[in-house]
Amino acid sequence: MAIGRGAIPFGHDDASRFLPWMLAFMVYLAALAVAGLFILADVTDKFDRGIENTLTIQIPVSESVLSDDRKVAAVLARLRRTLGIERADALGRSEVSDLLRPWLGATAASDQLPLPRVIDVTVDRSKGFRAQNVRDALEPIVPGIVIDDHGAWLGDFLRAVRGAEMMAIAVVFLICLITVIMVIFTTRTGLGLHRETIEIMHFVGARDSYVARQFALRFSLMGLKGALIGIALAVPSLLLLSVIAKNSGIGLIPDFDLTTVAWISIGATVPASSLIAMMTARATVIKSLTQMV
Amino acid sequence: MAIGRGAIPFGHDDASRFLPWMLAFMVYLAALAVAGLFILADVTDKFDRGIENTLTIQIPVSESVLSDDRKVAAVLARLRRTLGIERADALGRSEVSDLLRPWLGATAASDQLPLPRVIDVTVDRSKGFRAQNVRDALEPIVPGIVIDDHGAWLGDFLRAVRGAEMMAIAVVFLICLITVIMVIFTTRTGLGLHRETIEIMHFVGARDSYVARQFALRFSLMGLKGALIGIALAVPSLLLLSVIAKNSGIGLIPDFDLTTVAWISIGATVPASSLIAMMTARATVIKSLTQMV
Amino acid sequence: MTDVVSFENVGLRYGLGPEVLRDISLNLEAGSFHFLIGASGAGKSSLLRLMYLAQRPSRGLISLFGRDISTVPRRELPALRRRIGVVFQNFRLLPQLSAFDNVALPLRVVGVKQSEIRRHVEELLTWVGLRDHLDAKPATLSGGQQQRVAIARAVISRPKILFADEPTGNVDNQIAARILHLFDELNKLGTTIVIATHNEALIRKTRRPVLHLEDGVVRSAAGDEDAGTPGDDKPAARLATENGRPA
Amino acid sequence: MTDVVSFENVGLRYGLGPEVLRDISLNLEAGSFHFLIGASGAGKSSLLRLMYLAQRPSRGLISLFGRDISTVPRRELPALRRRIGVVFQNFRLLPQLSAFDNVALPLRVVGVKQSEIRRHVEELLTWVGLRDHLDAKPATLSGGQQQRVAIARAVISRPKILFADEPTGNVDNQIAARILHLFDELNKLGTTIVIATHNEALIRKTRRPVLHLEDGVVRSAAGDEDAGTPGDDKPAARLATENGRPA
Ligand SMILES: Nc1ncnc2c1ncn2[C@@H]1O[C@H](COP(=O)(O)OP(=O)(O)OP(=O)(O)O)[C@@H](O)[C@H]1O
Ligand SMILES: Nc1ncnc2c1ncn2[C@@H]1O[C@H](COP(=O)(O)OP(=O)(O)OP(=O)(O)O)[C@@H](O)[C@H]1O
Ligand SMILES: [Mg+2]
Ligand SMILES: [Mg+2]
Repeated sequence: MAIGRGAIPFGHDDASRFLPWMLAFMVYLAALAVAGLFILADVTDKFDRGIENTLTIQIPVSESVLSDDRKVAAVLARLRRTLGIERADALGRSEVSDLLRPWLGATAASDQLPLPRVIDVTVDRSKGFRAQNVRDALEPIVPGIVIDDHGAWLGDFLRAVRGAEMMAIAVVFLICLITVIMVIFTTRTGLGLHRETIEIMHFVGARDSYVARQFALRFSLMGLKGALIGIALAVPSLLLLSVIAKNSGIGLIPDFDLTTVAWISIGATVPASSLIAMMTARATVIKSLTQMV
Repeated sequence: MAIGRGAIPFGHDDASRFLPWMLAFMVYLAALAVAGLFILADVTDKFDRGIENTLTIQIPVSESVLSDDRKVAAVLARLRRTLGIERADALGRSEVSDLLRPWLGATAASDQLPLPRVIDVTVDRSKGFRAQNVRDALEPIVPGIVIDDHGAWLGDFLRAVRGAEMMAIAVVFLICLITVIMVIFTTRTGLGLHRETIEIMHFVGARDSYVARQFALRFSLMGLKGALIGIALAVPSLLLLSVIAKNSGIGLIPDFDLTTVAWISIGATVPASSLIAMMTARATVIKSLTQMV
Repeated sequence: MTDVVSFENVGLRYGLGPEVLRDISLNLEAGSFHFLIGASGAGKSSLLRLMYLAQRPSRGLISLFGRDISTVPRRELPALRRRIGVVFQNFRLLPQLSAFDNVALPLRVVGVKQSEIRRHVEELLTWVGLRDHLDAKPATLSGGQQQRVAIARAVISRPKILFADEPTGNVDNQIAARILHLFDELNKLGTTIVIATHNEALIRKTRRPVLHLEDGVVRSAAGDEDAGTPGDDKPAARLATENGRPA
Repeated sequence: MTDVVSFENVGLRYGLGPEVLRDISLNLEAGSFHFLIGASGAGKSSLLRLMYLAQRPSRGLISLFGRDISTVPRRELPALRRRIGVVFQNFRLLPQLSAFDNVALPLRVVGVKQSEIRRHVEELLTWVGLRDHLDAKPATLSGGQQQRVAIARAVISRPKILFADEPTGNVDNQIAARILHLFDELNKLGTTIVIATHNEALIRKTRRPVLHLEDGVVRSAAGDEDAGTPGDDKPAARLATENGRPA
């Protein structure tokens, strides 16, 4: 049966003029949330296996080189027995003098200068590593030992970023939920407004599926329209944000440029929302129709 | 005239059952955005006048102490002529050795050890300070000079936070705008749905103000209802977030506890939204009525 | 002798369509009682709509109570409308209100006391045979019951003019007679009445003057040539020909 | 001889109200033509609503085309309804559709070809005098014009049964006669017809059997004692008394 001229135009009630805009807003939010998700994932990726899981231990210079060697061996042995330590290696003298060169200039390379020993440690914080435990364990072995936990502040930072990621995911889910609720409300408003039309359709012998098809078509079109408006607003917003981010040189968000996958995901909000609109409308209509004459 | 029994009940159309929930959602978002704004402001406050505006310059150790002194004087003189430098002071030998103690142990205090000179600089980034300019200016004077810009990454971080603050403000404005649009749409839908009622009211001699009052009352009640639902959902969400933030120990957001002012601002979304709803509805109705019979 | 309704060369077209009414000139005296007849689609409802201010004419002059309605500012319309009662052809009851509340509406908007409203509305609805349906919503009333509610709403505020569009299309002859009696009573109290109808029995029975609408103009009463019921000194409509001269 | 409509001890009450219809037993033979009369509020529309499946009875058995309607599954209702035409008392035209599209609706839902729809609908609307109003929306039609569109919609698909509720309340006698002629033609083609009306002139003129609804039961034809028009072999309704025995 033809859907164009032959179909029953349900007319343009205000409720349905309203829905595309609400859907546009939802898609806009969803697109931004998805973009945010990808950017945040990028940030965590970058830092995750980086400094967050490293620790530097310095053993202060003492009178004899031999004593220092013993201390290093003892600390290494202790570290390797500690929970959450993945790797612990003493740096060679040249590496340490490289680290100190900016401080000591050329003299750092001189054999005369006593250099502190430095141990580079990789930890796995998920296995219950606590910097304080290491400190407590090593202090008795080498008094005055310095433990520099790079991860401490970075960990906080990354936890905040991950929290934000969770929020973004929650927002996307919330948006889907709200969209479904909105479509249900609007469909039922539509059914209410068009109750008379539907009853007459029934009286002249139209099947439920015929009526439901009209609604589903209408709502998927509305969903599509809303989604296109939303995405049409979201893309420039994202590009603008990206330009702003680059010009202000925010180093923490270095790859504001979204990947192809990200753009595809953002674009996927369009078919997603019209699909959600269509299926919700269809289900709502079929359910409601069976309660009518 | 009595508003209760004597008033004209416009009935509960679906469009108006829908609005309070949309308003609830808006108020929820607004409350979260306002809370975010206060938290972010707190973060910037904390870091703003801190490390962000400091710079450390080290002059590598050379052969003679005198040459070092000369270099320091030259660098200080140059710095004081540089745009955006507020203060530049050379640290004393004891301060430098304090800084180096963790690296060099007891030997740092020894007069034998040549120590690099360190200059502590306070900058004002708003006056166009660029770390690279300083580097370019000092490199000819002291080759191999090390400039450690603490603000570099923190500045990025704070810029990101400030960006987020701007976003939150934009979100609040956007929400107000969307609320107004939603109320206009719903009012017009309502006027459309109740067109017949309004026409009859006119035929029996009702004044425009009488009709408008009914609508305004109805919409301010809907606004209030929606706002109360929204705030009732927002407050537990915020408390939950605060608990999560505390337990995960995110150091960057130390004062998640919102201040009284913040809570009052959040609470203000309630009267604000019902006021917006009422005034928008009234204006829309008055405007539409004069175009009717 | 005052004219409460006066038309001078009034024409009406909807949008870009043909003129539905062309060159209507007539005067209805205070206290007169007319039937308005004409074929379906002749323009009876349109003419009444002009009279009760639901429609502006395309041309010509309409006066109500001696006032040119094109000069009445919007804020004075409510006061004017309170003196006019209308029975719409399709009733136009408010679906969300009970029969009682529908009839009470004209009293409510002018601020009549609740107790007085109750007494008047109940009395009138009882009179039209709806005592048992005071709280019924229009959708639960039969066609004839709805029509009677519509009539009650039109007359409850004792209007100076009453326009009724096909007020007996859904009731039997017995109730039709009762409704006509109600209109007669109102008319005796001074209300000017115009009834558009297809019910020829009704017209024959009452022998009231008839306005015949045909081809967009009002012709001298058809089937009742002696408009104004001779020997009866009831005020009558002075009809005008197309070029405005009294016939 | 088959009964297309058959009621056995049917009762109807709305909600918790009194029984509007009580103990209705009747059989309408295929090809019969009845008027249904009764005071306003007697239950004529309610009885018709039961017949065209807009309402389920509170008790009793209703059969259409020999099928007990309480056993018809929902998915078979459309097929059943396509054999029934209804003229509603309040027309119930779809306001967003033109006169043409309103009348075309019953043909559209069964998938009739567009060209055929156009031919049939235009012909029928011309016949009822609405040739110039094919594209008019119901709101821009006069009361009588709307009523004619409603009638056209009910008959366009040549239904096996036609129920018309007060189909001439808004038209003049001339058009009423034309409509009745249309119904007669349909009846000759085998359509069973039931018309609820207050129009006594119509009933007198056609001398068709009359079902009189009073106090919730159908009584033997009033004012036309000889139900079934003697000497005419038109099928008639066999009425049953309250306790179910044929009168
Ligand atoms: N709102 C409108 N827009 C366009 N045309 C209209 C409108 N209202 C009425 N008409 C047209 O004006 C003409 C007169 O209509 P009107 O309702 O006045 O007739 P009427 O005499 O009351 O008929 P009836 O006896 O059937 O009620 C009709 O042809 C109708 O189609
Ligand atoms: N949906 C409903 N709910 C409750 N009561 C109803 C409903 N429909 C009708 N009634 C009541 O049932 C009774 C019969 O109504 P019905 O419409 O069948 O009368 P009718 O004979 O068609 O009258 P009319 O000639 O005035 O159209 C009336 O008293 C009416 O108030
Ligand atoms: Mg009319
Ligand atoms: Mg009825």
